[in-house]
Amino acid sequence: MDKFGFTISKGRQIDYGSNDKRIAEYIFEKEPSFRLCIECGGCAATCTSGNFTGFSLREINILIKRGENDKVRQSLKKCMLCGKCTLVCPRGVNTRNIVVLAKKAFLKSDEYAI
Amino acid sequence: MNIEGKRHIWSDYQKEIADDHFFYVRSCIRQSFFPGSEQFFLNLMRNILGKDVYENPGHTTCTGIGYHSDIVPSATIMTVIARHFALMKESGYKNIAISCVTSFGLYTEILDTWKHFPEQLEKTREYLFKATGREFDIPENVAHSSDIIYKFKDLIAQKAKNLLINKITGEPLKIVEHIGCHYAKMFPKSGVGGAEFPHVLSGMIEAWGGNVVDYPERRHCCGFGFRQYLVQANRGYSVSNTAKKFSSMKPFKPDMVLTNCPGCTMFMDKWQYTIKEMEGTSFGDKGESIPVLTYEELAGLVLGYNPWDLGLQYHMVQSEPLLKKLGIEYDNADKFKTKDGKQMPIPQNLINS
Amino acid sequence: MNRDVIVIGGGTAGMEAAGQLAKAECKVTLIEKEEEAGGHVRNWCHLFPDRRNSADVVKYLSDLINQKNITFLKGTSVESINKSKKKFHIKTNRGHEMLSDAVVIATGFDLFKSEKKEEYGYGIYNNVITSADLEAMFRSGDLRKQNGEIPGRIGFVHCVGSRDEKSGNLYCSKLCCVTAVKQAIEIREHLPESKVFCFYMDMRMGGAHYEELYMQSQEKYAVNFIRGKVSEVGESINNGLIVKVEDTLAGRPLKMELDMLVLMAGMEMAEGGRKIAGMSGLNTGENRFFAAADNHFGSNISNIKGIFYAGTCTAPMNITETISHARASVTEVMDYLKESNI
Amino acid sequence: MQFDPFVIPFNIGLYFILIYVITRSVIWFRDLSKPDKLRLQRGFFGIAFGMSLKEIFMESLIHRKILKTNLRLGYMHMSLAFGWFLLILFGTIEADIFGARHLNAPYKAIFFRFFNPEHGKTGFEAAYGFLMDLILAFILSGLLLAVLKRFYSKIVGMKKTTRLKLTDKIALTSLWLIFPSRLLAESFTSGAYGTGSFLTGTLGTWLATFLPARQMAYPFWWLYSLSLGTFFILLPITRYMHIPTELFLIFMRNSGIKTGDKAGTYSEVQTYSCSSCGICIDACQLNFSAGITNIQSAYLMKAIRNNDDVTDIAYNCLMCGRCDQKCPVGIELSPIRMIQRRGGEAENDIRNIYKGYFRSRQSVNPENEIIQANYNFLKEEEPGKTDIIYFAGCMTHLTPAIKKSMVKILDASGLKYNFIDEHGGVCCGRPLMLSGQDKEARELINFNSRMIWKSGAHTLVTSCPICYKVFKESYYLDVKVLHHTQFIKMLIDDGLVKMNFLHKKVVYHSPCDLGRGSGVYCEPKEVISHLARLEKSSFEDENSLCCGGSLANMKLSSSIKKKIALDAVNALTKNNPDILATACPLCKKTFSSVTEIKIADIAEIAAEALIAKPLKIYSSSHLTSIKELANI
Repeated sequence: MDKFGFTISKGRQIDYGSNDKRIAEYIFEKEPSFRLCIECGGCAATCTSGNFTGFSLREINILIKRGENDKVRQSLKKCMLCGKCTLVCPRGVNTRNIVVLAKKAFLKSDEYAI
Repeated sequence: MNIEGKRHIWSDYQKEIADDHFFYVRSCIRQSFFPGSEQFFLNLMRNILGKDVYENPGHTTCTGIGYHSDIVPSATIMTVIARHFALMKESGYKNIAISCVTSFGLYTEILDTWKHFPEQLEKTREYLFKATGREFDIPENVAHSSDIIYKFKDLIAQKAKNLLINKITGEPLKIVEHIGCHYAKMFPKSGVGGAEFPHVLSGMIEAWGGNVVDYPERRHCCGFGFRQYLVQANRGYSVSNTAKKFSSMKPFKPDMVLTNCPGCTMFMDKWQYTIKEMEGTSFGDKGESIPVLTYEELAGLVLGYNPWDLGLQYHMVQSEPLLKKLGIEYDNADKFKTKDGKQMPIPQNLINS
Repeated sequence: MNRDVIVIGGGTAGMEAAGQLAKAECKVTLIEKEEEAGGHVRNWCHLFPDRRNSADVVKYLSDLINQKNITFLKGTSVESINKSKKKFHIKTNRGHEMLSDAVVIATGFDLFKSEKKEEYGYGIYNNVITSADLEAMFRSGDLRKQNGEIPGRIGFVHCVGSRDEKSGNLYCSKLCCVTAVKQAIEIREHLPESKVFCFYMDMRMGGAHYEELYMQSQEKYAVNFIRGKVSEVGESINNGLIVKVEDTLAGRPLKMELDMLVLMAGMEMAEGGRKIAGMSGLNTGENRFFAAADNHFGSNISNIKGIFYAGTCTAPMNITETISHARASVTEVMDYLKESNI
Repeated sequence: MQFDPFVIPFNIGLYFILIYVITRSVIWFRDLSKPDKLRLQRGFFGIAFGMSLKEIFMESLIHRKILKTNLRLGYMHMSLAFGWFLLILFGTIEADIFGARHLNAPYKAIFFRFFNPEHGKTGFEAAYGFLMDLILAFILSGLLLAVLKRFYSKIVGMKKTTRLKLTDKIALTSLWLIFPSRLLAESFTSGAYGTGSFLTGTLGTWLATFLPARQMAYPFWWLYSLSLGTFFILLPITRYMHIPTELFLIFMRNSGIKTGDKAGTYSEVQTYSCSSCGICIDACQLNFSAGITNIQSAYLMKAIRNNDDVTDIAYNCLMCGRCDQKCPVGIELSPIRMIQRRGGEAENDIRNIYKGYFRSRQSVNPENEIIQANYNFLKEEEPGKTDIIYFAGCMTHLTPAIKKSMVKILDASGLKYNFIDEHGGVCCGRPLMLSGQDKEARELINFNSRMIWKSGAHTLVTSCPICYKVFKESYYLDVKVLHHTQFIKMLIDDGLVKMNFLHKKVVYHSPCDLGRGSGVYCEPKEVISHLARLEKSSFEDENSLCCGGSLANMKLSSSIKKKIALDAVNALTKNNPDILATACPLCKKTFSSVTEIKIADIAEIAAEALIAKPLKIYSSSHLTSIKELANI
C-alpha cells in the first residue's frame, strides 16, 4: 500500500445489521430500565469521571445499543460507580447496574458464554 | 421496486432538450482520457442522426476543476463561461451541448445565480466586455450530451446491432448507472428524471435492452470529490468512497457501469485498479473488475462500432468480458494500433484483459 | 330563529361544528366532498394516546349530525363564495345555490404526499408505506410485506413533510411523533417477534399522556429510538430496505436493513381549503393554512366577517383539539349572528 | 448384652455424625489463617472458653436472643434445643444410674425404656420417670409450635417463614417424627408393662385398653431409631447443620475471629450456623416495603450452602445492616454478602463434591484485564497545605444545600480548611467496594489518600456517611476522620461556633452507613438537641430504617426504591415533625423525592442556627479538641 501514499479507510458508518448486539440484549434482559434512556445526558453531565475525561454514560448507552462495543469496553473502565448518574436520571434508569452488567457481559462474551 | 412510482417521478422531471443545432463544448478529462467518446458523439450526431453540431476552436476549459479546488474565483469562472456563450452567439447557436458534468453543473449553477442575482450577470457582461470586447446571450437550451443521447435513445435502439443482452445466457445485462453528482443533485429540475431516480442513463439502458441495477449506495459519489483527490493527503478518502460504492454493488454482480460524468468514469475505472493493487479486491463476477463505460461508448457498441474505434482500450479496466457477453467480435491485434495501422506501445497492468 | 349557517367540510371539525350549531337552533348545511362524512378519522384504526377505536369517534360525530336542523350534502364541493350585505352566496359543483348568514370553514388537512420525498422511495420501493397505509393494514388485521412475508424489522421515519424546508413545510405537524409511537406499539403487539425502530429528529410528546405512551413503548414494547433524519433509502440485494441515517447521539452515520419502512406523513393545508382560499379572498399564512385573525383569542376568526374557521384548516391539531376548536367556532358564529342582528 | 437390631439405624446415624463433625472441624481448623488459628488456640485455653460455654448455653440452648425478639418463636427454639439437650443429659444419667452397668453405649440411654421396660415402678424411679416425661412434654409443646409455624407462620409471631428444599423436608419430617415416635414407643412399652409417668404412663395405659401394646411398641421403637438415624445422616446437608456448627461459631467468635473480606472457615461456619429462623426476613425492608421475599440473608446463607448462583441475591440488598443487628446467632451477614459480591459469578469454582457433605471454598473471581477498571486518567493536583480537609463527596454535590451549609459553618469556625473536592472530586471508592470491585476501589483510595496526605491536614471532615465509612475502614490515613455531625459537635463543644435554638420539632433518621455501619449514633442527635427539639421515632439507632436509596443495591428499580423511601418517611414522621433530619446526602435526596415534609441535613439545620460572627482566623492555640487531634 505504501506505494500509493494513502490507504482505504474503514469508514465511520455504524453497520447496525452486522454489529454484535448481544451485550445490549444481555443488559436489556437483566436491567429493563436500560431501554428507558432518552439520551438526555444528565448522567454524563454529573459524572465524576466525566469531570476528567470524555467518559459519557450516555454515549456508552447508545453505543452498546448500536453494537459498537469496542469503544465501550475501554470507556467502561473509567466508571467509579459512584452513583450520581442514578440520582439525576429523569427516567429512573438503573445506571450503575448497566455499567456492572456491561462489564459482566463483556467478560461473558469473551468466554463465548452469551 | 415499483417502476410505476419511478415513471411518476420521471414525469415530474422532464426537461426540454433541443432537437438540432448544438454548440458543443468539450470536457477536459474526456478529451484527454477517453477521446473516443467525444469523437463518437460527434460522429453519431452528425453522421448517424444527421444533426448540426458545431465546435468552436476558440473554446477553452470552463476552469471547473480549478473552481472546485478553490483556485478560480467565481467572478472569473462566470466570465470564462460568459465567453463560451459569446462564442456561441458569435457562431449563431442558441442550444448548448455540454460534454462534461462538472461544466454542466457550473453552467446551470451560474445561469441560476444570474437569474437570482441579475447584478452578477451585469458585472459579468462588463468583465467580459472589458477583457475581450465580446457580448453574449443566455442560451435558449442547456443540455448535457447524455441528455441528447437520452433524447435519441429510441432512434439508436431502432438502429441497434447489439442489444444489451448477454448472448451466453440470453438474459438482459445487469448495468449499474452512475450519474455525476453535479448533473442533477444541485438542481434536480436540470436533469432528466431528477436527482433521486435520474432517468438519463437508466432510460438508455432500458431502451437498449439492459437491466438497471439499483443497489444501496447508488447515490453515493464516485469518490473523485475534486480537492479530495487533488490533494494527495486526501486521496485515501477519495478511494475509500469508491471502495464503499463498489462493495455495495458487488453482490448484484453487475456486468458494467455506465456513467455520464468524466470524473466518475475516470475514478470508477482507475480506482478499481488501485483498490486491487492495495487490497487485492475486485468487484465484478469471478474475480474480474467491472468495466466502466461512457454512454457514447455504450451507444457505439449498441450500434455495432468497433470497440477499439470507440476507445475502450484506453480504460484501466478492459471491456473484454463485456464484449464477450455482448457477442461483439474484436481483434486483440488491432487493440493498440494507430489509425494508419502502426503498433503503439501497449500499456502495462491493464485489468480484465 | 331562522339563521342559516353553512359548514364546509364534513370531517371531525365540520361535523362537530354543524352539530353544535344545530343544537343552537341554526339551520345548518354541511357540505362534504366525499361520499361519506367523517374525514380522516374514518381511515384510522385506533387513536392515541389510549388507543380507543376510531369508530367510537366516528359514531359520536355521526350521531351528532343526525339532527333535523342539519342538511348534509355529500359528494359536494364549493365552487364559489360571495358576500353581499351580510349574506353569503355559495354555489356548488352540483348546482346548489345557497344563501347563508355565516360560514364555517372546516376543510381540514391533507396528508403530505410522501412520494414527494423521493429519497425515501415511496411508491418505488415495495414496503415503503405511509402511516395511513399502516393504519389500513391494522384495520384489515393483516400486517405483511408486499410479497406476503411477515416483516421482521420495521422502521418509522418521523417528520416526513414536516419541519422540512425541502418539502416546503417548516412547521411541526405535531401528531406524527405520538402516532409513530402508537403504531410502533401496535406493531409490536401484532408481531411480537418484530423489532421496531423510530428515526426521529425530536420526540415531541407534548400532549396529555403522550410522554407516558412513549415511555411505555420503550419499557414494555422495546421500541428502539434513533435520533436522526433518514437521508435516503435504497434496496439491498434481498430487496430489503437499506436506510441511511446519522445516529446523531452516537455522532456517527448508521445504516441498517429493514423489511418495512413507515413514513410518518405530516399534515398540509387541504387542497379543498386552498381552493376556497383562492376564490374567497381568505388569508392564508406562510404555512399555507388559513390565517386566523389572532393567534391567542381569535383562532376561529377569519379576515372576512361572517366566515369562521374550525379545526385543522388553521393548523395541525389532534382530535381533542379539533373538537374543542370546532365548538369554539360555534361560539364565534353565535356572537357574530347576535351582534350583526341577523 | 442388651441389644436389638432396631438400634442399628440410630447407631449408624450417631457414629456417622460424630465422625463427620470431627472430620469437618479438622478441615475447618486446617483452613483457618495462621493468626486465626492462634486466636482460636488462645481462645480455647483462655477466658473465651468460659464465655463460649455460657453463650452456648444461653444462645444455642435457651435461645435468649430469639426469646427477646419473639417470645413464641424463642420458646419453640428453646423447647426443641434445650429440651432435647435435657432429654439426652437426663437420659444418660438415668441409664447410668438405673442401667445394668455404668458408662453405657449411647443407644442404651436413648432407648432406655425399651431395654428396661419394668423400670420406673419404685418411688425414686417413678419420680425420675416423671422428670423424663416432663422434658418430653416440653419438647413436644415446642414441636407442636414448629409444626404450626410451618403451616401458619403467624402462630409464632412471624410474618414469613423460610422455604425448604427436598432434603430439608425429609430431615424436617424425620425431626418431627423423633419425639412423637419416642412418645408412642415409650407409651406402648409403658402400657404393656404398667410403667411410665404422667405422659407415657397415662397414654400407654389408655392405648393398652384397645390396642395390643406389647406388639405395637416394637415398630415405634424402630421408627424412633430410624428417624434419629435419618436425621443425623441428613444433618450435614440440611439447615440443621446449624446445631453443631453454632458451637464452633461461638468459640471462634469469642476467640476474636472476624469475617474479613475473603471466604474462609469463619464465613463458612457462619453460613452453616444459620438456622433459617427467618428473623432477618422480618427485619428486611425489601420484604415489608417492597414485597421482595427471596433475597434476605437466610436465603443467601441457604443459597451459599446449596451452591446456587447467589449473584442476584447478593446484589439485591440495601446493605442497611438491619439483619446483622437482629440475627440471633450473631452471623456477620453483610460481610458475608460482600464476600459473595467480590466473588462475582464464581459459582463454577464452587465444586459440590460428595453430594454436599463437603464443599470446596468459594474462590474469588480472577481479575480480568479486559474489563479491569483503569483510572490512569485522574490527574493529581497539588492541594494547598491545610489543617482540615473538607471532602463533600459525590452525592453531596447533588445536594448543594449541604455543602454550602458546611462551607458556612467552616468559615464561621475560623479554622484553616481546604474544600478539597469543591470543583468535583474523585469518588471515595465505597460504591465500587459495594459492587465487589475492591481492587478498583483501592486505586481511588490510593489517589485520594495521596491528595489528603499531601495537604498535611490532621482532620478530614466528610458530609457523606458512605465516604465516612470507607475513610474510616479502608483508608490508611494518619488523619482523624470525622463525619460533619461529629465535627459540628466538636465545634459547638469547643465554642468555635455559636448556635441559636430553633423552635422546631425534629426527628432524626440515622443513615445506615453512619449509624449501624460506623456506630455513630450519639453526635448527630446531640447536635440536633443543641439546635432544636429532638423527637423520638420508633426507629432509633440500631433499629433505624434505610432510606431505600442505598448505593449498595444494584437491582432495585427506582419505583421500588421510592416505595421503601415512602414507607420509611411515613414511619419516621408519624408525629408530624417540622423537619426530618438526616446526616446523609443520599438519604436526603431519596426522602425528598417522596415527601412534602422538609428533609434537612443536620449541617443545614446547624447552618441555619449559626450565629454569624465576623470572620476572623483563630490562632491554633485556641483550639482544644481539634488541636488535640493534631497531636495524635
